[in-house]
Amino acid sequence: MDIKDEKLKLEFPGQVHPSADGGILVTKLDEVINWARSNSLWPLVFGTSCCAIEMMSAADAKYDWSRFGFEVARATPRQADLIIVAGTIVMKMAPVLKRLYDQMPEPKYVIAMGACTISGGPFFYNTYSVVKGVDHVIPVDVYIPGCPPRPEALLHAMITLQEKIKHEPYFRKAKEDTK
Amino acid sequence: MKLLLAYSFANLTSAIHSGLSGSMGNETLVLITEMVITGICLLGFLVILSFFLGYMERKVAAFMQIRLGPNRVGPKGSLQIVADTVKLLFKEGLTPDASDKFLFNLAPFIVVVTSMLVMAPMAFAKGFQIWDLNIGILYVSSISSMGVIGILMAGWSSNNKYSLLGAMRSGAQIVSYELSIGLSLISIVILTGSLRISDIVMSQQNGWWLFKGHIPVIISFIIFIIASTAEINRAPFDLAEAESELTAGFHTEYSGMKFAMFLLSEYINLFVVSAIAATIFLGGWMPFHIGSWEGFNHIMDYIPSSLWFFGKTFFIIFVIMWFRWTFPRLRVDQLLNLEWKYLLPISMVNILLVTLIAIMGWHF
Amino acid sequence: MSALIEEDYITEEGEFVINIGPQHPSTHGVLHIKAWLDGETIKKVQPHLGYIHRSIEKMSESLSYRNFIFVTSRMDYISAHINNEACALAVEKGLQIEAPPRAQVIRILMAELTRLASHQLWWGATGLDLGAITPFFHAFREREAIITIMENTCGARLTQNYMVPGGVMYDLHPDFQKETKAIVKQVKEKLGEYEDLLTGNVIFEQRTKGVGYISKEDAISYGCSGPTARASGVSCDVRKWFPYDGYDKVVFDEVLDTGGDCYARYMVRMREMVQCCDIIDQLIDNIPEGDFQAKTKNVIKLPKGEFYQRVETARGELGVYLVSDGAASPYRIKYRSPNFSNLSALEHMAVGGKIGDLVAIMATLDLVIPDIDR
Amino acid sequence: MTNEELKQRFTELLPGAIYDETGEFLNVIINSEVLLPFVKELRNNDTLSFDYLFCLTCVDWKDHLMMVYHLLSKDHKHTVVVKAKITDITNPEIESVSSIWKTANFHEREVYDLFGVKFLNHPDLRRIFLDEDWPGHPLRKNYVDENMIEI
Repeated sequence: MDIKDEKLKLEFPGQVHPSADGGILVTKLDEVINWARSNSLWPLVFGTSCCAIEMMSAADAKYDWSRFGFEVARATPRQADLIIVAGTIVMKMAPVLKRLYDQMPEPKYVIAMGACTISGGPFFYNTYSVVKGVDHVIPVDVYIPGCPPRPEALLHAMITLQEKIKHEPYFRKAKEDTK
Repeated sequence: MKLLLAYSFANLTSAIHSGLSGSMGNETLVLITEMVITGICLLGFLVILSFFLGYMERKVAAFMQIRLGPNRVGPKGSLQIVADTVKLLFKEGLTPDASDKFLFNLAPFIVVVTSMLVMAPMAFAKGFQIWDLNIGILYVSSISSMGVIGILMAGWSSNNKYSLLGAMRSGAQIVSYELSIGLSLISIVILTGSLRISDIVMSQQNGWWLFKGHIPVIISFIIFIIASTAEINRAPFDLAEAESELTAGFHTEYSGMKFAMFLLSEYINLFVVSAIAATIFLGGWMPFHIGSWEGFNHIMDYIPSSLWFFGKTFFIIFVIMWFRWTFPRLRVDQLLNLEWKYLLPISMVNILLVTLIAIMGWHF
Repeated sequence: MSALIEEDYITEEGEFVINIGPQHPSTHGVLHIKAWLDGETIKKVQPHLGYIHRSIEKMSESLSYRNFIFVTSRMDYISAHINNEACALAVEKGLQIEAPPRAQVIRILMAELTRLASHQLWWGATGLDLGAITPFFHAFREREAIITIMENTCGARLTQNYMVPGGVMYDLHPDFQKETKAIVKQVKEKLGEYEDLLTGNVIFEQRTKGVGYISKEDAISYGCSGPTARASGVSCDVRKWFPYDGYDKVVFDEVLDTGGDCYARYMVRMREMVQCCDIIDQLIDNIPEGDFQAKTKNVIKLPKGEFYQRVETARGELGVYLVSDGAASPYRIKYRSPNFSNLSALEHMAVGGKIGDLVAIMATLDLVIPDIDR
Repeated sequence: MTNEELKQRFTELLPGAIYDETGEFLNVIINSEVLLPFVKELRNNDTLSFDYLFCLTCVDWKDHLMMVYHLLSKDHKHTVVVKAKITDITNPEIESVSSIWKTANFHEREVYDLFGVKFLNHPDLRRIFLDEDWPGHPLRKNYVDENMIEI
């Protein structure tokens, strides 16, 4: 959890940090919201192929992603925060994936799990129906390489996503947008 | 020490009442103030309760499923539900474009409000009751069946076929199981001769009805547990939100806080039915007494009444959770078969037996 | 939610169409099933495929005979070993070589472990589909142990890529025998627990008995294979009918049932797990010494001709139809996948039932969608 | 029945059939026009009774398309491969066998999708994997797709 501080340490001593717009209250609220959001990532039940089995493995007793509070897998996109694209996306599936992503309420996150979702993976050459990377369809937050990635890799990706969320501005962003 | 144990909540409430009367004077004003205080306390209690139940559910699930359950957020994962709730609060609450927007937004409130209303006649401890009305049981069973209106509204207004199917299932389910619940409650009403919750609790001074009432009461207790599990839409009767069939059933289109309300009402309902079962069949806050064993009864009285109440309630909650994590789900026609072909005839015959026991005075 | 198709939402008075899938928990992937309902009763079912059609057959036409095998791991990924084995055997048939005895035994062992793991996954998923969540976790306990054994030897958890033309890629891990014995013992013990948790449950029996019936004649006509067909009394175990890799030297029973319903399919798979354990028990102490791989040329070229190889995967008969024109890559490959044919019987089974029945049928068919779409 | 006996029976049924025994199975190569009555006889004749169609596919040989039917008899345990040659590659057509074996329904849709072979009297001939508006039929050797990255 100390990455924030680590980053500050790396910067040169004379660095002038711009104060967070809104001051202490808003910053603290941001922290609370981000804490809640990062610790309550409910994934959408969405698996297209092999990686879905590793996703199921991540839920099982050995890897047990419920430790982090991820086990509330929702079957409806309306209640999910996170879409783990586990498996190849083909041309026929791409509109469906886009639709699912659109149906999710903000804030929403995407993890591209496996080589297929990064670039088409093993199905890159000589295929006529595979989407070469899921980021052609929806924006991706975290990529996990592997064919399929191990459950530990998925857990790592989700923890990485938690880190990412912890640095997100919520109130501050709204201010920046109006500027 | 003895003073502390014998302390009754009645003292506290009367102290507040006299304090308020002293400062305000106007009876109506005092009543309103007291109501507001009670409401706020109840809301706080319900929120904490649903946090706890959510946490308990996930931990019980983990226990059944040989895993650990939440353990990263807060000590032993206890803040997991808080994080979930805060997240849901700040999540976008979508209203689908093609939905009936008024009903869609109203439905979760109806569901929550009805389940909160049932808390009114609950006797949490000796002398600790919000409203000891004389038709307590009737009130509980009539109010609790109103929640289905909210569910039907949610399902219909979502303009989603899964929601509609879920709501229809829920409607059929609650309307049928309401009968069994009513009949099993009536069996105790017959024995007690009163609908007032406090009378029912007091009638179990020399032993809980479950033990006093012979086999018929045990049968109605089992029927009550089955039927109330169905009434609150929990597995194995969770057809209204059957995840593997209807994705999320009637709340498929709900997101953010509106969805959290459904979750909240689910947990409140779970608590309510368990509390009723504990009150009616297991003596509510009444300690475990055996007939005329004065010494034993006296020792039991040392355990605070609220502990008795919550202990019993949470035991029943645990049993209902146990159901959820072990049984497969019924099919919709089997669900109705179970009610109309088995539970209802059994409870009707049971009523006769209970009446016989009551008339002949065979109970202890 | 579903990809909605513009045509016929409501076709008749009182009838309505729901789209189950492509994203739906009970379709085990991205199958899209369009169901015409009357209330809750299913009047017509139409599967829509292709949401994971990855053009594996086209791809294989440009891959070498060594490489195309590994793409099949992604087809029926739950029995990846057996898929690879089918392709390796097809190439061996073309080369007219046979794997050395050690390799054959290793292949059988791996295939049976895969079948065991696959059936465990299916058992968990069946529970999940029928609303019981706990079986999933109990099944995965044993499955993870098996996967770990495979990982030790093959280096991968799911898509092992262990079979090569002429044998297997590496020799076994030194601990393989010890670990396998332990897991077989564990599975045999836990099978009783599985039975307690799901099989004997009243609700489970009600949900599955008499649901999704298919007769023997229909099962043959629909081209069903594997446990789905055997539950209807069709003898179709490729290991018995057309033994490969020395299955004729192993003693085991072909599990048959005559129920033809979901419960029969369930029981066939449960009893097959016991058979898997028996086969492993027979072989684990008798792995012959010797080479684990026959010598093959670096660039394999098959003679002109057609080779058909079928194997018994956990879901049924997988056929590899390999057409060679003498070049270094196949001219045409057709995978006759078991799920594809089994799925075609879905409509026959589901019509007249409820939505819950449809879910139960799909669960006991044990569909793997990428295997259907290829 | 052995392959020799099968050959004899087939010659009685269809004098013009060509046989190929180089592979694992007995291959019967026939013209696409005579397919339906021939396979109907294979299915319904009690001594043949090929009731299990375990593979149905097509091979594009550039100048002609070859429909391949792998048939097995569950009772007699004999196997035969029936191949029907379609010479018209621009507009290939063949009779559907889905009335004989129900599994052919899906398999023929797959062939229609990937090879463009039109099956006459098929109950539900739609593309099975690809979208209805997909250009071309991918498993044909003359299929070109600009988006496809080849090595």
